[in-house]
Amino acid sequence: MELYFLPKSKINLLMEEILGEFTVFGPKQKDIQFVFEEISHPEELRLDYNTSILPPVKTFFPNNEKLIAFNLNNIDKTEIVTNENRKILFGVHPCDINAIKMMDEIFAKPPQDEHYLARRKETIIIGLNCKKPCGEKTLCYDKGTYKADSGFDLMFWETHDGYVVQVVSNLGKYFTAKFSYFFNFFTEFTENFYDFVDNFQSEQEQNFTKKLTHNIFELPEALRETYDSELWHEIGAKCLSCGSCNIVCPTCYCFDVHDVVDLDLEGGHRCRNWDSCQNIGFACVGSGENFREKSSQRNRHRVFKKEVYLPQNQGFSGCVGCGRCNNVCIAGISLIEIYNRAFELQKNQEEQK
Amino acid sequence: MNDFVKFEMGFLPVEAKITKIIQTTAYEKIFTLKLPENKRLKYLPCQFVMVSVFGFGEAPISICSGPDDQELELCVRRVGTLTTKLHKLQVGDSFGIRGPYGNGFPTEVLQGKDLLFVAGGLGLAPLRSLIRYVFKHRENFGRFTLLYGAKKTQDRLFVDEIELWENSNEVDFYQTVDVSDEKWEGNVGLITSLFKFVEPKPEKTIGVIVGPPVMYKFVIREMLKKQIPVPQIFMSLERRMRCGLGKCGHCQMNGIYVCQEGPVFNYNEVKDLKEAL
Amino acid sequence: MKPKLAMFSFTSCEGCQLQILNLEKELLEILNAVEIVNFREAIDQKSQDYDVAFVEGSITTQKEIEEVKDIRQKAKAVVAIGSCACIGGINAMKNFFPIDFVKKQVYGEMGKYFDTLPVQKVSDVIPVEYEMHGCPISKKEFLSVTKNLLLGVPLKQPHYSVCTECKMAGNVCLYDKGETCLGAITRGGCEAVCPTFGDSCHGCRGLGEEANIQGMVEVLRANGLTEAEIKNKFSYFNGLMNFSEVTK
Amino acid sequence: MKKLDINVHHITRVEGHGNVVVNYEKGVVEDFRLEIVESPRFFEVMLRGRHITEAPQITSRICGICAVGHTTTSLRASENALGITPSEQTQEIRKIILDAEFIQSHVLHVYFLVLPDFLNVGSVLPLAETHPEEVKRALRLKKLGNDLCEVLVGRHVHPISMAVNGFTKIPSVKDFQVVLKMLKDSEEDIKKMIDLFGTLQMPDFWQETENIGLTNCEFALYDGKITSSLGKKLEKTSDYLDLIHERVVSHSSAKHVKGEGETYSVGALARLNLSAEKLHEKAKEVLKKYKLSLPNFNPYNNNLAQVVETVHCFYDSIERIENILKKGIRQENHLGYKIKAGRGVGAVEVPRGILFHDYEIDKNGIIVKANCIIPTGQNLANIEKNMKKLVPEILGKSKEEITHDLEMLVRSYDPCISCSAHFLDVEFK
Ligand SMILES: Cc1cc2nc3c(=O)[nH]c(=O)nc-3n(C[C@H](O)[C@H](O)[C@H](O)COP(=O)(O)OP(=O)(O)OC[C@H]3O[C@@H](n4cnc5c(N)ncnc54)[C@H](O)[C@@H]3O)c2cc1C
Ligand code: SF4
Ligand code: SF4
Ligand code: SF4
Repeated sequence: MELYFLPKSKINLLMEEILGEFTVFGPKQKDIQFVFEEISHPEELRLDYNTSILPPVKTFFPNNEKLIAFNLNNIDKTEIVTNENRKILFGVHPCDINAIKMMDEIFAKPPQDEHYLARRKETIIIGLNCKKPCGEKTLCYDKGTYKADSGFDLMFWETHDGYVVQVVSNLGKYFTAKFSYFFNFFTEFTENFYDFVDNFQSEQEQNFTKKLTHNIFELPEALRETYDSELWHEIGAKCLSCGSCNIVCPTCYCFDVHDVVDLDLEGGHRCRNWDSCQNIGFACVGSGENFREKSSQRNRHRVFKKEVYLPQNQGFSGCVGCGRCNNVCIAGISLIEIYNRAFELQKNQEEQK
Repeated sequence: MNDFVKFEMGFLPVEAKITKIIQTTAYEKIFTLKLPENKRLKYLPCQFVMVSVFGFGEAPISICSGPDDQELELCVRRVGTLTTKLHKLQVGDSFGIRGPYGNGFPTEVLQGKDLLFVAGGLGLAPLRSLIRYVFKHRENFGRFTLLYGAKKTQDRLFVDEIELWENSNEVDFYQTVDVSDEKWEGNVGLITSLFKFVEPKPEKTIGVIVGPPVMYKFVIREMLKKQIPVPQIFMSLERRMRCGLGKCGHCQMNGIYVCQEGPVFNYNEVKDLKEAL
Repeated sequence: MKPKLAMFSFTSCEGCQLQILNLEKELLEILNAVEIVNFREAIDQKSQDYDVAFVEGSITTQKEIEEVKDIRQKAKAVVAIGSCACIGGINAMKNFFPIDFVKKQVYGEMGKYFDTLPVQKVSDVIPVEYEMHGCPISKKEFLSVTKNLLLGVPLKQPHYSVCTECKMAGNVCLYDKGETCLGAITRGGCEAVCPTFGDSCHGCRGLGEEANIQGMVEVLRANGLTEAEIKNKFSYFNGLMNFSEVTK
Repeated sequence: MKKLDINVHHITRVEGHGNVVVNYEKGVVEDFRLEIVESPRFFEVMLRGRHITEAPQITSRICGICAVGHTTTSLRASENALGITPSEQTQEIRKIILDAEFIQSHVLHVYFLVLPDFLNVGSVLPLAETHPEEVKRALRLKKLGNDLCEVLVGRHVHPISMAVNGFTKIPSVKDFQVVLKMLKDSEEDIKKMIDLFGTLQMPDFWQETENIGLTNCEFALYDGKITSSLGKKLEKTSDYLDLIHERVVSHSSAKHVKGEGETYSVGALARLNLSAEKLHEKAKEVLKKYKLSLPNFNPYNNNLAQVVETVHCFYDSIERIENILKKGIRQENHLGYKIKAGRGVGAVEVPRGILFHDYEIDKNGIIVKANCIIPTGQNLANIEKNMKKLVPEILGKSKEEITHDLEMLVRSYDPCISCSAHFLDVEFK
């Protein structure tokens, strides 16, 4: 593990160096919020961001991604379209790092998704640890995703005047070696790193709070018991089926596939776009049957997929607690409330027994 | 004998050339296909391929030929964008396929058993693959009963083969239509009405069900009434699919991706899945 | 032979036709693939022989009713374009007033000579093959519909909401800025241009399939809108919808 | 030939529906009418009960072709009613958008609607085959106008971000850089356009008339004093009815408009007649090149005036954008104003001439009364007057030629009939 110290005043210099060599995605301001998008000027980078509207992981899984190029008259001319370009994600929060780790597993699971993997390949991930939660509606403390122990190449730990830069992977070392002039010249870290981390973490413990009444490990079981409960009808009545919660989620990866034909009616692309399981037609089949026609069923599916099915099938939860879905829901539907309601229902049931 | 191959290269289809088309009903056509370099597709009964025509999209279609058959056949019902286009194609035209996908039927469980197959409507297409497998290896199985139900007489698929089955000693074949016409002399009523003709030996019988979503609940009930044990009932389910690769999420029923873990399920696996049946 | 396209315009601002003319980059290529036989905004020619009729505008006079019926007879496919044609759009605001009052307000005593009826959408008068929503229509949708018509791909409505597209565009939600918006229950397909340019969605593409209107009303109430404001919001483009009937 | 009835139903290549009916016997003119058979839309009524802040977007839907014009006029009327003076930055950006609409609208008109007449082809479609380069250039220039609107305010047909007291989204530095580059890349096309239209021979015709338009210290489009060529100049926009008189004429239900004289014209030529000296230098050069003497009363020359204005707007927008980039862009909040009762009038020059919106609102900002006077409506009486003079002059020509000449005359005004909601012919019994 290499360690450096980077004064805040030097961030722009570093960025300038990097931008000359790499495509960099990072947090920047948009209106009153932040987006995680390509950075074109050093000043755009806003490491003081709370959260981004769309999560960083979507750089590997962009909307309307071309999958294959085809020719209507000749199947032999079909080609897979993948997009490989070395890039840096700069300033990824731990929840989003955890989301990337999860998506890596999903897309690498055979049959692999070469489109995701190509974009993901050789991406340098520069993490940024959070000292405090980014908003009221996050579940990262309950979920333990407010920190990440892997899934990044470098980690930035904020201090009052700079960042402690921790380099953990070969890609990370490649990065600091590439900019060795910069790192060796400006930066050295002299304190004991483990003491520093201890201090950092005790500060975190003070700032983060639990939102759930029970331990997260009890959640799948509690939710399972809500399957037929009134809870979902209540939520279904509120939900507008707008799909926002899925689109902003760093761990939602459902998609739809459609063909776009060129105006010459010869060439074209098969593309995939993000889809939402809250859309009414999401589970509709050719015979017209809709397997989740009610909003209550679709809401239940979203939550169950994340908190029941994925833990059961993959061994990890499909939610990193980033809070984005809770923030965007104009109908005020919040996972925090749903989870606590589930715990409550479970408790009531147990008491009845 | 030609090479057996699979075409599992992500979203990339290969060319399948149409060598024969049979209009089996007003809505269904059977396509016989030739693969590049005369390769043969390696597949199990009840597996499916993703079929595509560029510009018209892609959809899962079951393979209706048997795994040992020389020819690859698909039976396609005209319902929407892609299938309507497929119906307009001629012999000599081609479209894209990739696959096979899905788990296919675990044929080993059938060995030495009595078989009770129940097909409703288009469900006969995927089941036909298994039927042909059974005929090919007929000596390995006990009694073979096949029940088939269609909405109307003219909706029945594979009528030529039905005639053979009707006259064959190798299979006890019963069929029914929901609505009859003047010429029809057979049974009239829902598929469940055929169960009065069968008396399976429950412990020795494997039940297989393929049909429209509404059918499963009722047929399973009949099978259970005949004492067929839960682990001996199998079925193939249909869901919306966009990738066939276990990613797009459309085919998910509760925690299961039908395209990867299905479409064939043991009743045991799905009886507690609330979204399954 | 190239398919023949005709463009017809009824009560409207003709902005949808203009959107088609605004496809400058693609226009010549479109002309390679189709023959345009009727397009008053652009050409002299008038033909009675066409395959596809694009119909813009609401139906507001007896004469228009007859004309649009005649178009239906002649065309193999009729595509209604724009909010006016598909859902009544802005024009439908007229229906909130008694027709005699409307005439008198604008033309005084002369008003009684005018042939004007309550606003109808095209599908109220004739069946249509497709409704291309929007005020104005999206150029992209026009292109994809035209390509699909040429290829013979059946036309399907977008099945997602404006919100979905708004989120895809990475926009700051207007509700976060203290404003309100109808994107959640409005049929998508416009790529959420309005929220992308900071304006709220007014619902010009009509309500989505099985829109949760009651839920939307609750959201607007919770955001401080009065009942009158809520009603006004819904009647901006969706005036033909019977608002009091669908809400409590 | 005793009696000739010319009845051209649905003049094509004007945006709207119009009928020309000409009856005359033995060479004596009996009846001339320009019938506009567009279905009326009743915007004045529809606006009632709506909030003043909605007016710009609703009235934009009066006409898709001059959507920016209606939006801008409506914004000015609304702001006047509320007593708001938007920031200089806001006004500058609006002027750029207006320039863009002039470019797109004039280019569409002169290339697609007028040019085919001069090259004797039926429409722009055959033109695409005979003059592909011209058509492509026209498309590029039209696209320029549209793209400017698209980048800055979302789209041209019903601009999105133009709001009372500012913008719902202020264009970024990058946006302005993008459009500046687009403009600069188009200079060659503008030059070719100037050359092409310089070669056209306009028909001979002359009839003096009153011109009405805005005048100001700059070439007034967005802002100025309502001025008549006969001398009257209004200090306050809200007094516009002192000059502009809507009246009902006996032979049709159409509301005609008169100024100081019986008829007047508005539009590109009228604007040049009123304030050509304020044009951008580059536009003045074109004026010189075209040897267009001013004041000019040949309505066909309106087409050339449109080219001159296109050049003006092109260079004007470049200068304004460069200025904005120099000054930097401020993120202004457009919502900081109070709603109060009042009346407000907006008068803005749109491609076809001066446009008026007039609103009265109650203390909640709800519109209680609205009136819009549209350029084509103002020109209508003048077009009829021109026809009355023209027909006897061309009686020697064939029926087809006469029809063609009349159509060309109407077309030279670039009538935008779809928004002229008031012009409808009704048979009075
Ligand atoms: C494992 C499996 C095997 C199959 N095998 C066969 C087979 O052997 N033969 C066969 O004919 N079919 C088979 N199918 C069914 C076939 O895949 C579907 O009928 C498929 O939809 C046809 O595609 P299409 O493009 O023609 O229809 P589509 O254009 O997709 O439309 C078909 C219908 O789906 C509905 N629909 C489509 N999109 C939406 C939406 N966004 N929202 C709401 N509703 C929508 C509509 O009701 C429409 O009428 C199988 C399906 C599965 C999953
Ligand atoms: S479900 Fe919600 S909180 Fe969880 S990861 Fe997705 S957006 Fe974040
Ligand atoms: S701004 Fe409107 S369309 Fe966009 S997410 Fe918010 S509510 Fe939905
Ligand atoms: S955002 Fe809403 S108002 Fe705007 S174009 Fe889309 S549907 Fe219409």
